[in-house]
Amino acid sequence: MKAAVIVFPGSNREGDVARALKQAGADVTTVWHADTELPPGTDLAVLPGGFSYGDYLRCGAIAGRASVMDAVRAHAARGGLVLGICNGFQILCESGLLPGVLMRNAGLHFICRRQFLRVERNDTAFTRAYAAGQAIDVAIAHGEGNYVADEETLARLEGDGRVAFRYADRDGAVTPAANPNGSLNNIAGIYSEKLNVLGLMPHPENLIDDLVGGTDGRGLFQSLLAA
Amino acid sequence: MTNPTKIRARVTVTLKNGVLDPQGKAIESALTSLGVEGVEGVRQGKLFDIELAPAEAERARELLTAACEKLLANTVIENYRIELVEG
Amino acid sequence: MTNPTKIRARVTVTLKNGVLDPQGKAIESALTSLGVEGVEGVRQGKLFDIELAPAEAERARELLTAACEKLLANTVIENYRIELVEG
Amino acid sequence: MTVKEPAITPELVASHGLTPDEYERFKALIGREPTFTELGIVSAMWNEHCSYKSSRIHLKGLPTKAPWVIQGPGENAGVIDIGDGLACVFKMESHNHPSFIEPYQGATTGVGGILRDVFTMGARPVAALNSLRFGAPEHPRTRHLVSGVVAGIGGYGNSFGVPTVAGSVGFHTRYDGNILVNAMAVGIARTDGIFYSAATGVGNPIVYLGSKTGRDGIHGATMASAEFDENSEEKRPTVQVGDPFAEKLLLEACLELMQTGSVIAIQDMGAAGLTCSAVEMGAKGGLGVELDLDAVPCREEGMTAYEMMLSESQERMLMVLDPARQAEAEAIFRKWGLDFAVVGHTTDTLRFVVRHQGEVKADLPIRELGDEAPLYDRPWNEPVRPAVLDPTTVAAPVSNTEALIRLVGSPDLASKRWVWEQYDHLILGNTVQTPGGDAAIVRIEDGPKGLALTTDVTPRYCEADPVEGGRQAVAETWRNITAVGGKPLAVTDNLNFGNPERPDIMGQFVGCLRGISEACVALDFPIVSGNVSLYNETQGRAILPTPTIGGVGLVDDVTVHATLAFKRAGDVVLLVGETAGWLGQSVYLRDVAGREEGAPPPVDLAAERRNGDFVRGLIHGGRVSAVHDLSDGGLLVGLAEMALASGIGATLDPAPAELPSHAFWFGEDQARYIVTATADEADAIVAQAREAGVPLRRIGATGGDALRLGADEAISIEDLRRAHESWLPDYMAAAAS
Ligand SMILES: Nc1ncnc2c1ncn2[C@@H]1O[C@H](COP(=O)(O)OP(=O)(O)O)[C@@H](O)[C@H]1O
Ligand SMILES: [Mg+2]
Repeated sequence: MKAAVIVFPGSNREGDVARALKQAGADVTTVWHADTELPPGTDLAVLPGGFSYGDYLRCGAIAGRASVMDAVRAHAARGGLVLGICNGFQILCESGLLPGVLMRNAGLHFICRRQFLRVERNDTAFTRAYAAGQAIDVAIAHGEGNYVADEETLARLEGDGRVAFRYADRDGAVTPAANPNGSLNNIAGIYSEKLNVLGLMPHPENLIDDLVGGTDGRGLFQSLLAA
Repeated sequence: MTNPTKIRARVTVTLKNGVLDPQGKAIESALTSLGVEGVEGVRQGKLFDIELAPAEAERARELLTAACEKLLANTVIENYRIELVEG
Repeated sequence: MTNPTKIRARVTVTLKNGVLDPQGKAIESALTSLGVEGVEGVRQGKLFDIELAPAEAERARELLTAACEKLLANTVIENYRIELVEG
Repeated sequence: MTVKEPAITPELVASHGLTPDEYERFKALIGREPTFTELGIVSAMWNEHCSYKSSRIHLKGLPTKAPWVIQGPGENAGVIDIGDGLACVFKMESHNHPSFIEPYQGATTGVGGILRDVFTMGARPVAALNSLRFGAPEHPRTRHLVSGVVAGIGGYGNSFGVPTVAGSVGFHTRYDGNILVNAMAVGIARTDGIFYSAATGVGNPIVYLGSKTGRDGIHGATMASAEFDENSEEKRPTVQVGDPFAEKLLLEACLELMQTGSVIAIQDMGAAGLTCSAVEMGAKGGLGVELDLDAVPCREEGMTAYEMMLSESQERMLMVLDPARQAEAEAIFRKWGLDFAVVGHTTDTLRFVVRHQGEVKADLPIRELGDEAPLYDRPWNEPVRPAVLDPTTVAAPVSNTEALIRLVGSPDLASKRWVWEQYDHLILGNTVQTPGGDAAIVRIEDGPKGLALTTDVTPRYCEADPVEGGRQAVAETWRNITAVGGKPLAVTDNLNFGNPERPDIMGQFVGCLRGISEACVALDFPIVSGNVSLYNETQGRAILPTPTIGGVGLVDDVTVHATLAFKRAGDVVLLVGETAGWLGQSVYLRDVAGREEGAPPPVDLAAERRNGDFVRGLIHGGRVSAVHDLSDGGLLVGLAEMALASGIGATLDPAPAELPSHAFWFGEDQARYIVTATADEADAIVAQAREAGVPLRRIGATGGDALRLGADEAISIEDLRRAHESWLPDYMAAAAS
């Protein structure tokens, strides 16, 4: 698996995700935002977490229009895999690769804490190492992760099974109390129509090590490697 | 149907002169690299569209000034302006 | 001394009707708990004060429209308005 | 367009914070009347913040050396050797006054400044810490200040991409008008890749890097050393705005540039910006510096030489570059979208010459600006040591369980989760111990080594007895590192005090320093960097003396460390250290009995070392399941924290008959730890402690969902949790008025 991690000015979790990908066995290269092409043979394009362009204007807005995003769009259109984590999810929404927007957390504060997610389905390239309905313990660290979409979009996402992860409690129950940021339907991550693009707010890449919190995040990267 | 005496106001909050605006700076260079020509400066501000219960204009202004001073503007680095819009 | 033909514009970006505004809601309840009476709704928006190199008004409008469409507004959820201010 | 410069009058001199004597001294030094720009330069160089004129003679005696110290105080940050060719670079700095005026921006620029100090030396920042003191919770500005400062620290660190892993937060009415915001940054460099600020070579280009210069914070450094008065809010326009995005780019660009071998010297522009950085680079290298301000990238039009020399715009650096590599260096900065301008060169004249628009705006002897700065041996009073409070004279107003619930829900001891959840403490994926423990542990890249990090100080002890308080601050730092299994290596300090021109305040300063020195010597814990913040005083009322200590320890193998959570039911609870029931200056006395009096607990440094080494040995041997050091609130608060962290309770033996039970449970005797172990292991540990002369006793066993004190008092973990976790969020959510 060849993974290209795209670095924008202000990205800051590119090292974290590269480490998780390498741990799972991927061959990782980094790509600068001003580049216009992905390295030949790229299977997976990764938009890492961070504060691209300072998150000024709107989170992910400026990065969503960087020249490298044309290459990412083309890669996705060919059916290539794209993973956007946190700021990467915001960039995917801003660039039109995923629907909806990520607004300010309902509590208005940045939140960094451990968070359980329910894995909605395990028949995608990103989740086959998990069980459907499994609760996984990962981390969140964001100020603007409140997923909002219009009713029609939301109905389509739900109807097509495009919700990837929901905020849940440790038993996998999706409750208002388990929703850290006000996201509609507790949505923590969604897929594109063809299920080859995933955007999610939480950070599975920070839970890949028993010494540093746990290993529930590994499944996502192992799934990709098996893809 | 809107209540004719309900008050609508727009509060604009802008950075004082000389205060660094990192957002504006980033937006300016993004616009340039997106090919929008001739942009020589961008300063970003906030606006708040506020609905108030019916009140005299003067009282409404008082309330809005309090809102700005207490919360909406950081008067250390920002100026604010209140405009009452027709109800 | 400002250049008389330099263009100054103000772009306002507001949320479309019906789009949830968590920040506006939070501000609304904060104002109420700060004792500002009668606040019945707050929607937050952005504004950009932009300086452009000298150009015809029409050309300036074109450039600013491009700026809004390409970057300043997320037209899925936001409306924008361009006002040219006297140079 | 030239701006007419004001004539130099006694009023103008005074408004620059120079006394008439200081001004005369300066005139004598240069042999003429200064220009306006020169007056600005000297006011920046000679103010308290840059010159340390009141503190320098006392700082000289601090212990700063050890075989593992690579660089002590005097550079942008301290550097210690941590083996494997790696060095740890760290420092703490205050941004107290700016944060009081504009809490969000004051805190962000504080964090930005300290991160810059660390990466200027060639280190990549791996952790940030902070120590915060606010006024009484009921003071009308406190909530606003807490909210802004916490958001600002998070806003900067989160975006910059460094985990904020530990800190402390306290409240006291003596900080009502002067809050404390102390920020610490920790980085890792290769020992052969450390960069210093001394310029070398004549004729080398001096390069300006980073963001543009605006009129930010002009006179900021002067403000930082000025006592507040009622008009201080009018000083607002000097507020600087932080741009963490620019700083992240500056970090990446600097580290990339340093790799190329083209950097001869580098210095960040902090307080008094271009002035301090240029003078220091020249003076340290024994060279002159000539600046051409026409080349300085400016954000605003018409900036004067005076303004450029004093601007405190953030995210800027000054560098002496190998002229042969200039193009290569510039390309790196352009790639990161940053300004890069040659603004001067080094000379062999030992003069500091500033040109602007064809005029010489300043021409000063460079060494004397620093070396001949005023130095004061200010008069000081020996603090009066309060009498020791006999614990048997303190009546218990409420039951011990009631006292416990009050204490765990009191402003100082309540959980600070609301604070650290706003900080990204997980980024970089190396945070082995998150906030909430005794010290944070950050793994060094892929391990096995890690750093143990903490900040500590107990201001009420320092107020009651500065020497003892100074010792205690260092001892607690050392103990916190020890409690997670780290070997304490070195400290940074941030000495926050009131007006040094008052002999009582100077007495606090001198006393605290004496205590700090003694403890650092006894514990082999040298001071490698630090900062002094004086004049924290409003209308004659000073803050509590607050010498914050930031400690760094080494964990050889992060798989071998300890946490404070009880691990399982049925473990034996052991108390290490002597318990005399010391209630003087305890939080029990203050927050339960409503009295602030007595001598603080004495710190026996030999006992600290012996008990700490013993506990660390147990951790390294894998023999204990949980470890926690005891400090504020004493034994019972410590046990409650262990129960809260785990959800497992404990049944405790009754307090020994020779002490009032509340003195036993809440006394704040030093050099103590709680450890837990299996029953078999506990027997062995008891025997071993006896042999080693370490006081140690069994006090109970873990289990259940409550803390039980003897047969008749119990309190559920649920009740404790509610009190502990709710105070701060409830306080912050309550309506301000
Ligand atoms: N401002 C802060 N930032 C990050 N962590 C904090 C902050 N304040 C407190 N903490 C964390 O909360 C825990 C308890 O703090 P404190 O009561 O000061 O500990 P101790 O008394 O052991 O020094 C520590 O892990 C500390 O790092
Ligand atoms: Mg502790």
